[in-house]
Amino acid sequence: MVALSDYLTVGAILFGLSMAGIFVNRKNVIILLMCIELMLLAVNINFIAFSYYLSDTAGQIFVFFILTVAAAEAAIGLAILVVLFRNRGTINVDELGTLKG
Amino acid sequence: MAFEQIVFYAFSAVLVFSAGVVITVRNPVHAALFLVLCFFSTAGLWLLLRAEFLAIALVLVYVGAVMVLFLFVVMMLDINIAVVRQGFARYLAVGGVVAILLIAVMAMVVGGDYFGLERTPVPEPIGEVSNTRLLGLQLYTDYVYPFEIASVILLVAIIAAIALTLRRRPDSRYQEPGRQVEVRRGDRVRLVSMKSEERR
Amino acid sequence: MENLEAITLAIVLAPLFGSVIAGLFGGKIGRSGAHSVTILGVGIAFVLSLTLFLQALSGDIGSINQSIYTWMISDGIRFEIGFLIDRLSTMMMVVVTFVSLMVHIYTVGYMADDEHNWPDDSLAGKNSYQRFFSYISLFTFSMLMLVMSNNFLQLFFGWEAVGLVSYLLIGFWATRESAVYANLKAFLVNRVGDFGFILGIGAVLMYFNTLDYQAVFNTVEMHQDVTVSIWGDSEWSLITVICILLFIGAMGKSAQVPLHVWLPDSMEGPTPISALIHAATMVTAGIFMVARMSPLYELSETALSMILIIGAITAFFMGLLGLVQNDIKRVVAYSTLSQLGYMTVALGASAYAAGMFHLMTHAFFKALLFLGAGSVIIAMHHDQDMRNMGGLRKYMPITWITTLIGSLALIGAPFFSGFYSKDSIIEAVGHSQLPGSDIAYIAVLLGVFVTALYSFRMYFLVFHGKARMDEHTREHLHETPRVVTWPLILLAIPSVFAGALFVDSMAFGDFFREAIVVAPAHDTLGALAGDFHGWFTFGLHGFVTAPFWLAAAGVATAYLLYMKFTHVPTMLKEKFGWLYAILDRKYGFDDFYEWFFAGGSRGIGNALWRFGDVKLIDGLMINGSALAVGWFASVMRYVQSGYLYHYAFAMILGLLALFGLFVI
Amino acid sequence: MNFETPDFLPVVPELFVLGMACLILVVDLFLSDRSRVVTYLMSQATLVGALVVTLGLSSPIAQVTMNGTFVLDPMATLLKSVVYIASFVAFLYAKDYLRARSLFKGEFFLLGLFAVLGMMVLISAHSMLTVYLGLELMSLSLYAMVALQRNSATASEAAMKYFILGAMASAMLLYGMSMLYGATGTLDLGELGARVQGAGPSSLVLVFGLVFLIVGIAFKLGAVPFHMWVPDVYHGAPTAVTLFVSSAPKLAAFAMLMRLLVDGLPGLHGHWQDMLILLAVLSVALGNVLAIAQANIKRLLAYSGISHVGFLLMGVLAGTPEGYAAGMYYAIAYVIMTLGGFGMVILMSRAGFEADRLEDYKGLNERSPWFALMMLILMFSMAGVPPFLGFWAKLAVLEAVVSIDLIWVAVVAVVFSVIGAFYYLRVVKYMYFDKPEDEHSLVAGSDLRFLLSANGLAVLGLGIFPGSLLALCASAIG
Repeated sequence: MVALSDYLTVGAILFGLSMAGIFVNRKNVIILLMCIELMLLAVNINFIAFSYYLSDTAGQIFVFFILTVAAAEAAIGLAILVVLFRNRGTINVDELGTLKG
Repeated sequence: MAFEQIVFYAFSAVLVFSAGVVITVRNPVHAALFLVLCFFSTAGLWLLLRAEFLAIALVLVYVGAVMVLFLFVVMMLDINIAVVRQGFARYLAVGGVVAILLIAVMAMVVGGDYFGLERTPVPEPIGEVSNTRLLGLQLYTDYVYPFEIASVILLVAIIAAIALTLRRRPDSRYQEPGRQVEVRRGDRVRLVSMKSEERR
Repeated sequence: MENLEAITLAIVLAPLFGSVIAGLFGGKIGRSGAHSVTILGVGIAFVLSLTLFLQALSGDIGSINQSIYTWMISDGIRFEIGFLIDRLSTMMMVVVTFVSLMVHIYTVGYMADDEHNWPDDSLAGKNSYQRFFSYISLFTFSMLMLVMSNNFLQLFFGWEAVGLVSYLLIGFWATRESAVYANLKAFLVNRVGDFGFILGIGAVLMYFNTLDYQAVFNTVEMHQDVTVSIWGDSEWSLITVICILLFIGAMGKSAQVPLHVWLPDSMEGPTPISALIHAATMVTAGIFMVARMSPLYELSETALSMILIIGAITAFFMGLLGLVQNDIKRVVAYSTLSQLGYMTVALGASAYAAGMFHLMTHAFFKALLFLGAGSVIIAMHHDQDMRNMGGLRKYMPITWITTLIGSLALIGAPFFSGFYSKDSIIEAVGHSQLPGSDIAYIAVLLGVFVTALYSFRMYFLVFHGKARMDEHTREHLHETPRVVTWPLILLAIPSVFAGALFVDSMAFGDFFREAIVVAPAHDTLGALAGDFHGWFTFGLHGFVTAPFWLAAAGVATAYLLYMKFTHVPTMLKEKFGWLYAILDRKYGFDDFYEWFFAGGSRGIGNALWRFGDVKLIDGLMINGSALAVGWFASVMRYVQSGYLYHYAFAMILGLLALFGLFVI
Repeated sequence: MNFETPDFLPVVPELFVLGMACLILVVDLFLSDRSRVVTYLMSQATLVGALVVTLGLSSPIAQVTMNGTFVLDPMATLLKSVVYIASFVAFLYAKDYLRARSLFKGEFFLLGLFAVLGMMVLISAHSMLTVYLGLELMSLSLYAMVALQRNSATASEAAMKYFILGAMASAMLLYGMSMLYGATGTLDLGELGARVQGAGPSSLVLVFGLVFLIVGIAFKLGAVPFHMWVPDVYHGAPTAVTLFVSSAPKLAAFAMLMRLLVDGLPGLHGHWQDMLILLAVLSVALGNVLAIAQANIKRLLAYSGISHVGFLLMGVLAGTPEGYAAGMYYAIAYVIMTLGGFGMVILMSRAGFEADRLEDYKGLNERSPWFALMMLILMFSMAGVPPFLGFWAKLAVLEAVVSIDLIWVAVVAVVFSVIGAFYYLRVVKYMYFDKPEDEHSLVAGSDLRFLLSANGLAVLGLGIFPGSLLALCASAIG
């Protein structure tokens, strides 16, 4: 039998990895967007696991909304990315440092 | 080991591996493809958790639409792949330590002590109610307010994406059907009468 | 009355409105706009105050106490803006707005040529006329807030606001060094008084837990036996401490010895404000405050004795100083000091009603005398030295007559207003049983002689005898314009009649019954009321009392010294040189303050500045901490590197820190 | 399946704003650039109408509807009303600024209205689901608004940073929500509060979830150490957008704090109090210190905003009704002051000149004494000098902190606000004691001048008469 804690641990590993990914990745903003998708995926795993083990559909409903919002978020994120690329000619995280101090 | 456990560990291993690849790989196209793999294996896990509708939706919406959008943008922007990643090892070390710390803390809390099988046993199957039907009924009744808000969020995403990226290039060529229809013969062909050349 | 709240608000806000318009938009609306709007504002306040007063008189409204706005609530204590409308406050409102209205009108004439008082192209001289009107309207607003208040906080606001306007107006001609010196002095001396005053309010807040008058008065009995230790083991009655502290505030504002030194110097300001602020209204705020606090003061004989003695000293000794002054305004100023002393004595003798009555009559005749003096000053082209005047009655009949009326009222000639109020004070002091009342009685009796002497010295020197001014001035001597003379006439009327009209109800009746509390043991006026049989008999009886004969002797002496034997004063001055020196130096108060307080604090300040400020605070604390902060800031700025991954890392570290501190 | 039709009446303001936004979206399509002002006017009319509707629906008792996902209580009414007013003012300030930079497009107002709708949802949320959706609706609109100046490299950089960090914060918030859901099995905030009270052994999981929740909230408020986006976004975005981002959303973030912690987790007060103390002290300290080193007024105001958030948190962490009222009072006061502060930057700017350096304010007194006075009032108020609004706000939160015997927090706050007074006074010094570098006269229109004067005088007036607003906040908390 697979325990709830197993699913939650997978979620935690995924969440931790993607957070580290945001910090480690210094070249490509688009990978940061992917890391955010991964974080949301980890949260979704949590919700669905809880939903199943609590026999309560609210968690699945929440995941439905998170998926929707994540899609919208991805669209806006990519739009901002395109604008950024048009202005800068690059999407390197390294070169995104004019505002500071 | 029960079949279910084998499936769980297989999907989990693939998921964690491909997630690791996503955050470390150099080429964004590869990263996107591994992300697709992440989504697939997650969908597998969700099936184990009897969330069929969401598992299918994840594949359809994410793999089918969102990841295609990602790939599309990656290709469109023509991003140079970094030749060398200076100091990447150092960041990776720091990042690894941070990740391990985080995961350790989180695993400690969500681990067996609180959410083991003794405390939260696997629930009995609730009979032959379709997961999709259940979600659908709730979404359109109890959750109608959040549902509407979600639709507004999508509308905002459309508006924002258009407002940010739509631009009319003065040098691009595009058709205007109205003018095409309106055109008259005289606009296209001019008949000129010339004197024929003298034969030499 | 349903719309009472609206009326009280209108009374307060109309002058404020005028002041704001004249002050902020003075350049746009011009001179006539400024004086029209302020006169209109004060006029509205006067008419409404008068209706309230008449209603209070007829008993239509009793005592109305309402809070209009809760300013803030802190620790359960409500700080409010509210009005207490009873006979005491309506009377003060009428006096304040009436005198203020007269002064506003008078100012139109007095300040007409104000541009000559400023150096050319002085920035402050621009629109000074409008600014002056703005100030006096602001003063009216502040004074009304003070007298109409129903709580200590608003009282303090009004108290400080009138002080501020007084400061601004004494130094109105800011380009004159003496004016700047005088307003600084007024400000500093008043700070001393205000320090006591705010300590008193603080004590009330601490022990009563409220600032509302009514709430304090209702519970005062409970605090009668509370004692506080101030130094070491000496125990003081709480009520006495509060009363004395509040009275210290009154001493500053009402210029009682030894905090009187600012008032004579305040004559550097334009004459209209000398009449309004430094004679009729603001300086009487202390008297009003003590009368308002009568439920407190009645419980402390110690405080009453102190008030009695200080008042007596002021009444007599300040009057003496009036004898040696040559500046016409300073004579009137010392006379004001002396009369304030009389009012204070009345308070000390628990004859609050008589004190308030004298306050009212004094407001009229003293404003009249000041404005008369101002009229003379206008005619003399701003020469204020009496030695250069004389015989003016031929040139300025209206000023002459009205000033004579004012002087008669001041010395207490029977049937004039001052007679009724001053005689009731003297009688009340005579009946008082408090320690020190015997000395006080002698002092106020002798004061009557002194008052008559200096008043008629001034009167004779200015209006009679031969004209001593130069030819040029004499040729231009003529009566002042009507905006100046009309207020004189209007003020002369109450100076004559106000006493006879109100002596029955105010001094001996129960006019202030809701507002003023007198313990039966102290009820000196009540004891006198039995012998009182109407104003006419009282007036007739006045001819056979000691004060009348003392006053008559004073007038006769003045006539002899300054009309008949004009060489005698010079002779006396030489013979009693030491006495003259003492009086001329004003008993040395100014010199002492100058040397001890001003010099001393400058010395201490210098020492502290050299060591404390420069080395310790500037060097170590300010510059040191600034350096540390600056260094820290630059380090932290480095963290804000602009790079996303650093920001994300900071967030993750924050998350880990929260885990470390709160989860594990 | 028995399903009752929910009571739609309390949701009418939301429906009204949504309907009007959709109408404007359609109308805007048919407008030429010259008649774009119609969009603007309709947006303002929407806000006014929403205010009227909200006030009309106000009632002293809390109404929960939409299957427990929506609540209308006095706090919601007050906060929504202030959000409308703040957005109205922000749009008014923005109009001329946008026009001068050819940004006067329908999208700005549309996204603004959708952000307002998100704030309304958030303010009225009674379920973790609606908290999340409201937050995302607001945030997504704001991300897009920041990037709206498409040809500006700084604006797109700011938007990118805002987006990445914001999405990360939302993900953490969600993780926390998933933990709370797992531990209690409910999304409803009222139910959550009840179940948390009874939860014994699994409280570690609750605290674990709480930490993630706090991170999400702290990010939206901009509290240290989750503040890094604030200065960069305020600096990089067009001033008109900065003005909007810095004002009304703070009220929504405050509402989120109240809904999640006070409505949802009163049982964990002891835990979240400790966390908020840490955040509040760090925010007040770092915000004030870092502001000193700034040469750009937008960054300066950003850091000052961070320190204000620290004060706001102090009111809430007290955990008493007075403390909540003080926090709300502080939030409203901050919004009024920040509107004025950035409004001043807009007033000073003109096409091609942003007026965002501190040097640009040198000698303002010579150029325009009135607006120098207004700026002086705003600066003094932010520094907490009596008798201005900011002083009373600071006093109220400090009282709340002292009342629960956290004297040291109050002392730290006072010490750092004294340090902070330095940079506000530096602006005043520039305005009054230095020679102007820029001799252009101000080009702002009369409506802008009037609005800024009203804004400055409101700070003064509410400072002289602080009672009513404070009483309003106290009655909204109930």
